[in-house]
Amino acid sequence: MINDKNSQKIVDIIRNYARKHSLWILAYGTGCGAIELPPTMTSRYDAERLGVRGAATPRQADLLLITGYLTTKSLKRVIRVYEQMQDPKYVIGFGSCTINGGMYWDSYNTIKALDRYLPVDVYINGCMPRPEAVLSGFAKLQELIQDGKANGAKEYKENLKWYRDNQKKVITNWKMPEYNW
Amino acid sequence: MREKATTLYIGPQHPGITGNMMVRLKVEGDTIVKAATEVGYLHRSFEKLIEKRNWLQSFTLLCRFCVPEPDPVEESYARAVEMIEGREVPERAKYIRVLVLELARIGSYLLWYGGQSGSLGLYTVGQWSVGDRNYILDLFEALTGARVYHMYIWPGGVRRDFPKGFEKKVIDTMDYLEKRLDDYDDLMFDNAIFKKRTKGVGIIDKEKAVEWGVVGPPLRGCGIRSDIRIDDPYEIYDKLDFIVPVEEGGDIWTRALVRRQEIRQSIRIIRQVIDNIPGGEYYNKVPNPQKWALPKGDAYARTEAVRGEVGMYLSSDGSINPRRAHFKGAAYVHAITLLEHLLVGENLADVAAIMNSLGTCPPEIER
Amino acid sequence: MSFDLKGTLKPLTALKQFGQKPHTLTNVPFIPREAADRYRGLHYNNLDECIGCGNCSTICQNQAIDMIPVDGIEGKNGDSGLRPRVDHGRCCWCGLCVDVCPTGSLSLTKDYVYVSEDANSFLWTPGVDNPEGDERVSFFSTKETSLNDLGRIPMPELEGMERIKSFAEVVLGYNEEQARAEASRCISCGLCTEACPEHMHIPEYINAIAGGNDEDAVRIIYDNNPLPEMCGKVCTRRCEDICAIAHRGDPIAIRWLKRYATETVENADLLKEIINPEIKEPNGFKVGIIGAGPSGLTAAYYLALKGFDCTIYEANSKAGGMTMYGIPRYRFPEDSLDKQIEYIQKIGVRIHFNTKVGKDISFGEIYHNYDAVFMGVGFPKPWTLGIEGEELHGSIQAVNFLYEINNGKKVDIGNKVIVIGGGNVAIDAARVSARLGADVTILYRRRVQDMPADWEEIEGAEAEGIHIISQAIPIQFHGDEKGHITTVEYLKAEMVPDEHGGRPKPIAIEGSNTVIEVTAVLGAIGQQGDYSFLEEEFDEKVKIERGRIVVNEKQETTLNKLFAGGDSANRIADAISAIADGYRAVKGIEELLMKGK
Amino acid sequence: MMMEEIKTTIIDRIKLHFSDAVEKEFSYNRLDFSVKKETVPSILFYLKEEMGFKHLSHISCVDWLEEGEFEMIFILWSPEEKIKVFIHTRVDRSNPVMDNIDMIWRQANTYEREMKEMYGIQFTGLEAPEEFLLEDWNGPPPMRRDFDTEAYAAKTYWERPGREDALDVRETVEKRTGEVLPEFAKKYKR
Amino acid sequence: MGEILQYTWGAIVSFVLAFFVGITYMGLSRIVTARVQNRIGPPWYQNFFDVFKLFSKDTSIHHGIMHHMGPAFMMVTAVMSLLIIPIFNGGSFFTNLNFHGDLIFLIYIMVFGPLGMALGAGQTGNPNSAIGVTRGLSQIVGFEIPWVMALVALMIQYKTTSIVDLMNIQAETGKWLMFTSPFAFIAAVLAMLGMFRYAPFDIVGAPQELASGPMSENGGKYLFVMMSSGAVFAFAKLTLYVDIFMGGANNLIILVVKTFILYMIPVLYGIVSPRYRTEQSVRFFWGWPTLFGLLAILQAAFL
Repeated sequence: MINDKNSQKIVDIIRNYARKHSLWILAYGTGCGAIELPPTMTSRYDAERLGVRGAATPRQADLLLITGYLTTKSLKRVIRVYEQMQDPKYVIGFGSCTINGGMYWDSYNTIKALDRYLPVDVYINGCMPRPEAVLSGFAKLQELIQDGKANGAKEYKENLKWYRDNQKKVITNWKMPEYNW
Repeated sequence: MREKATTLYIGPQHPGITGNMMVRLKVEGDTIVKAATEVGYLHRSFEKLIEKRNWLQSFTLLCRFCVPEPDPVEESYARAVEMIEGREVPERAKYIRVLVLELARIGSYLLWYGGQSGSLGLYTVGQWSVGDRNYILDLFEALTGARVYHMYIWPGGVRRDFPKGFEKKVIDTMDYLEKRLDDYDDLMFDNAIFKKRTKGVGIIDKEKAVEWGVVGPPLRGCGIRSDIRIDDPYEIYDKLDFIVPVEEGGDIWTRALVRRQEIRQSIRIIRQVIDNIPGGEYYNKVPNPQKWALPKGDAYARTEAVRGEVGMYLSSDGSINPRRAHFKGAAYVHAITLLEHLLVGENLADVAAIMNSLGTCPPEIER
Repeated sequence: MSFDLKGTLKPLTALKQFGQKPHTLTNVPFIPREAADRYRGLHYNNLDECIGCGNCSTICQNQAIDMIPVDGIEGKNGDSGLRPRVDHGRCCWCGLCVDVCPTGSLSLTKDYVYVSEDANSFLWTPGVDNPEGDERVSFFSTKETSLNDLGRIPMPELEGMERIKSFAEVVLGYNEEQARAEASRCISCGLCTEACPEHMHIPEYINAIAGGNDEDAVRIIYDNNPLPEMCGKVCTRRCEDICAIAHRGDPIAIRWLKRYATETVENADLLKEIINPEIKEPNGFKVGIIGAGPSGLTAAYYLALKGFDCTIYEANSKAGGMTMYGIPRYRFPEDSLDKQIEYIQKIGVRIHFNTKVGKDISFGEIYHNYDAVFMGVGFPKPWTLGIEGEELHGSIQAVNFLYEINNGKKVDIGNKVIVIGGGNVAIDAARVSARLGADVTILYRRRVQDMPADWEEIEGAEAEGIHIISQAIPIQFHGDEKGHITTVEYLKAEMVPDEHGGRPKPIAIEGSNTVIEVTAVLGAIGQQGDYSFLEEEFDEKVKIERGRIVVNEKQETTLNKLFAGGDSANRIADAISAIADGYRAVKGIEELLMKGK
Repeated sequence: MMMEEIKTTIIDRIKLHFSDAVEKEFSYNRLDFSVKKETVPSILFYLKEEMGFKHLSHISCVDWLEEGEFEMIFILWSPEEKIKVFIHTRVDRSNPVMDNIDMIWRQANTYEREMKEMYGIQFTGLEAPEEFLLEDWNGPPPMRRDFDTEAYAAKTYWERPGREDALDVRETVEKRTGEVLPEFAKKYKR
Repeated sequence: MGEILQYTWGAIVSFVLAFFVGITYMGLSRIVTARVQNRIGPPWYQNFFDVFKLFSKDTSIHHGIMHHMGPAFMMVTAVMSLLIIPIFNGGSFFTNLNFHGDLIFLIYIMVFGPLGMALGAGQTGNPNSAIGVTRGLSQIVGFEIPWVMALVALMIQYKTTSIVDLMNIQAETGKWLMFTSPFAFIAAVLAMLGMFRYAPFDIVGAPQELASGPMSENGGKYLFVMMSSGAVFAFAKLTLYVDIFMGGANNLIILVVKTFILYMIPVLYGIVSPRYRTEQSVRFFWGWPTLFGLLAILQAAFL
């Protein structure tokens, strides 16, 4: 007998397996981290081995890379981009800046903790993380996806109000369409 | 019949640009009628932060100014500090600095190979050159302890001496690169389509070039021999034997040709440095960083980077913090007034290629 | 319609790469790739070497480093007990923290991969959370690469052979530029304040000097030390022993900087103007102080500031105690303390010179006349060697010798002098003898490095041509028929490790007897107290143990309202701890007398 | 021509045309002039058109808060003579108005936009979009020295907690030894 | 009745075959590209992951009915092309729906997909899509000329408009048309470079200026449909080329070998080429390929 629960489980496993092996990234290359992405994607490190490849538009992407600090101006665009992405979607935060401000902890124009504004699935340590670390980050994310633990997008949907409040606190002029799923 | 103009946004995040920057384009069909650069996505106010940090702490922020090639910024800062303070730099340190700067130049050009060819859809060169750039980065890792943010050239000299066997590693890498450069040439510079795409595109007027503030390879691509390494020599460049390549034409193609020759000149310089490097001290130690104050004064140091002039204006009020550190990168001029001017009348498909050939580096503009 | 054949075909040669070995590193990310030997990866801290100075935390422009207490590490002298914790959400791996670490305990390792879904897990303490990082250390600082200023600004001094011609002060003092430069070496960790018995505000006054605010420096110094000129010249400077910079280089010249600060003030009036102390209204209590040594003067000064009426009884004609009479003039010129004594008198302290308690005035009188009595009488009596021939003419006690010389009297020592002992008194005696024209040799039981004297003093002595014979135990003095000493006989000794873990002991080697000819011998193996002035009624009540008056933490003796300090009450027996005693006694006295108010 | 001669010539010519120019010589190829702010456009124009200083290297601004002035620095480079000239001028901080020079060098426009935004200096006749690097900024011009970026960041952006247990080394030792630091000495703590 | 069942089965099997072969080819092309680029590249089955992932993605954004229809049109085009192209020589199972005059029908139907795409993209309101579509259509205009000329040459030469006839001719004479009509073959292959949209003819979705062009607004399931139809369409086109120029195939292995070799032409050329601008690519197609097309027609008409 196949019951719904079990079949759902099996479907999830298969789906997660495919998702894990096919991560299309949309890199928001905020200066620093963007510099280690070309090496990651090219011959020496070749992220394509892991099924990671670039996507040109948010609609097609699964994985948003925030490669460093975000200015408030960028944050506004990033939120927009993130909300344009289709579920399931993941966010990786690169380097110190996304964790607690990094070098720009006292800058008037950059946010400090990314997870106040967007749900982050994996953080990679470094300033900037070198390609090996970036690949480890991808591997970690794949692990989480397989285990069904990379649920940032769900969290975002559930706590949208909290996120929105935080976002509006730093983005003074909020002129964006609301989340429209 | 005039077609209706569409507004198109290139950026802020776009596969065609390194870093975040937006160009607002008005296009009619595929032809651009108006271009406006919008920056500010990467503004983290380094200069404000430096005012809060002391002279040594500031040094760590510098490499973040322009990520693809951070060393000229460190160099400019170090030299500006030395000018204000009158601090001597040991001879060996000067050689090491030149080595680092030239390695950085090569690394940055390899990245540019990827960018320039990638912006025209030829991804294979990028895969090779960016992959080979890792060998340069390996050298940096061995010398400075980091791949990208070296934080190596600092006031008074350099941070550490050569590790064991480093000279040989450098020479080996240079040998390898010279072989590889021929491969790039076959694929890129001999490529009929590449020529078609680049010749006659994004032409800078030779007469106006200096006034417009064009510097570096774009200026040399206009047929003007101008290089800070020669004109306003620093470190030991006046003792080295190298050629500043110049090409007439002012389009993407000539700019690419200049860069292609420069990378070989850099290899030549590196070989000379390795052959002639003297022994001795590598660092003229600064006092306790907590209390290191500079005398009152100001200085402007410029360094030739791959994008052109990289300058640092430093003003000291005699305290332990810089009064003002104002960084000038070539992209500040290239990517705003010059780009807006050049793009008009060009084909939409060439935007990324033009930006790349000008050495656009948004973090450098916004700081 | 042209056709570029070469341009079409040449690129196709790129396809030959198809057959080549890919450049891809296939192990990554499954097996981490080894980083370069100098890689700046995650932090590691050697917790045993770390002294918790917090210099890493100060240099960090990202404020990524916090100093936190760590289990199992207790603070002690020279170690704050705190250890750096790094916020890896701030760190930029510049490695400045490594380069400024004075001990070299902090380093960066080859590890660089740390990936987590938990943003809070990036806050951890190097060395505690990654004890295995030890083997992966890659970026570290050495003496050569250290960013600390390891070399001290040399103190201008008289030339070695120039010195012995006179009693002129050897140390010339820093000029302004030198002082600023020397003060700039300080990393302001403040660990030294713990080593200082008086807990002076060392980093603050050094910072004031570095910043060019000498007056503030003086004010900070006077906050708890009224005799900085004394300390600035002859302090034993325990602070410099544990100076963070001393782990790799020369300690900050804390003593010389203090000296510099006090020398900037020309006279007592200016001193008063600069310090501008807040003197409380007289509160009616009278305090008697015996001995105008460091402890007595300190107690008097701070008591006077608090409104007490203080009177000092001093046996000699000048204040300063042992520093004035036991330390030779080339180290401590006669007028050194004038300014300070004058200043102390200016704020209302009365000093009765040439008034020896027990002779000119009885202890009982003082004790009964005053509401509280502080006693800083010092150790005036020398220990004797207890060997044969010590009574011979020409065998002199170094303390007495120095006292006589400092009083301007002549002592006949001939031209061949032996000094026995390794402390500061011994060296002083030797150097004074050298100035009197003698050929001087020091005999010391242990090795040179075991000498308790300041290394600077030892070096100074050697520069002045004084010989040191170490591991030599004198056993007998021989004299001629006139009862004048002629030779000293000693045994060579070997150092035997102490089984209890103490310092090695010298054991005489049988039969290694050596004899040297001498014209005088100066014994300098220590002093003891002289409490003969205490009348019988007090003698019993004041508890004395092993030659020292027993006091509690407020310097209170077993006799009511009697306080004691200085050499006669503490084991360290130097000027600064005497000052500390005096300072503590002030609190004790204030507490005792002001209890009801 | 030797560098010294070139410098002398430049100084002579400039002093002839601009009486308010005060020169200051530096070693090698640097030469400074201080002028009144009204003279700036004309001296720049003269240098560019008459003396071959074709290349505008840099424009910078320094806030001398204590003196109540902004200092503006124009750095020019002569490709022929290989010499750089610094033009210094002072602008009143309370009424910062400068002449626009973007008709001399087009790229000066960018510098002026930035200075307008970062220091609040008004350039008469500057045509440029309102915003340059900042978006929706409603604080004071951020590069002015009286703007405290750290306080602003602490107020505006959330910081990850968990670091409140940090101790100060000096205070820890102070506490352990019982040392009492007088109030006036506290400003000398590191 | 049996015939219909057979057709149905044939259609389903050929679709599945086309899907698998097409997707595998895409994966293989990625490996080949990677190897030339000194990389290892993804596994050959990588594109199956991609397709499946796209299928399992949520698709919550749409821009109206035409936006839905765009990918559908593409799929319809691909399937229809596939169904009228005989896959193997002789066999009736895979002959599917081919009929006399199918070559002419193919010329039409193959343009249908991009047109549908254009309509769909037009509705998204994304300027990138709009410009991409314009470029795509211009480019089609470019390569259709030599392509049609090549086919016309064949039709004239062999006096038939049926693929099966052409295959039969080759089977009978034992000579492949690529040798008997070399100009037509060259023209057709050059046109194929444009059809496959590999470099130098990938201006349509040039990420440097247009994100992914017409597909910019399509993610998730839309993209799944587009990718699948692309794979099927690619297989169909390759089979067509094999059928009319390379003597068709008698079994799967020969088919795979022949199509793969043919497929490698645009892939390999793409690896070493930057992209042409729109007008440059049109000019390219109207240059040498058209000349070859003309030569083919002349050859057919006068030889």
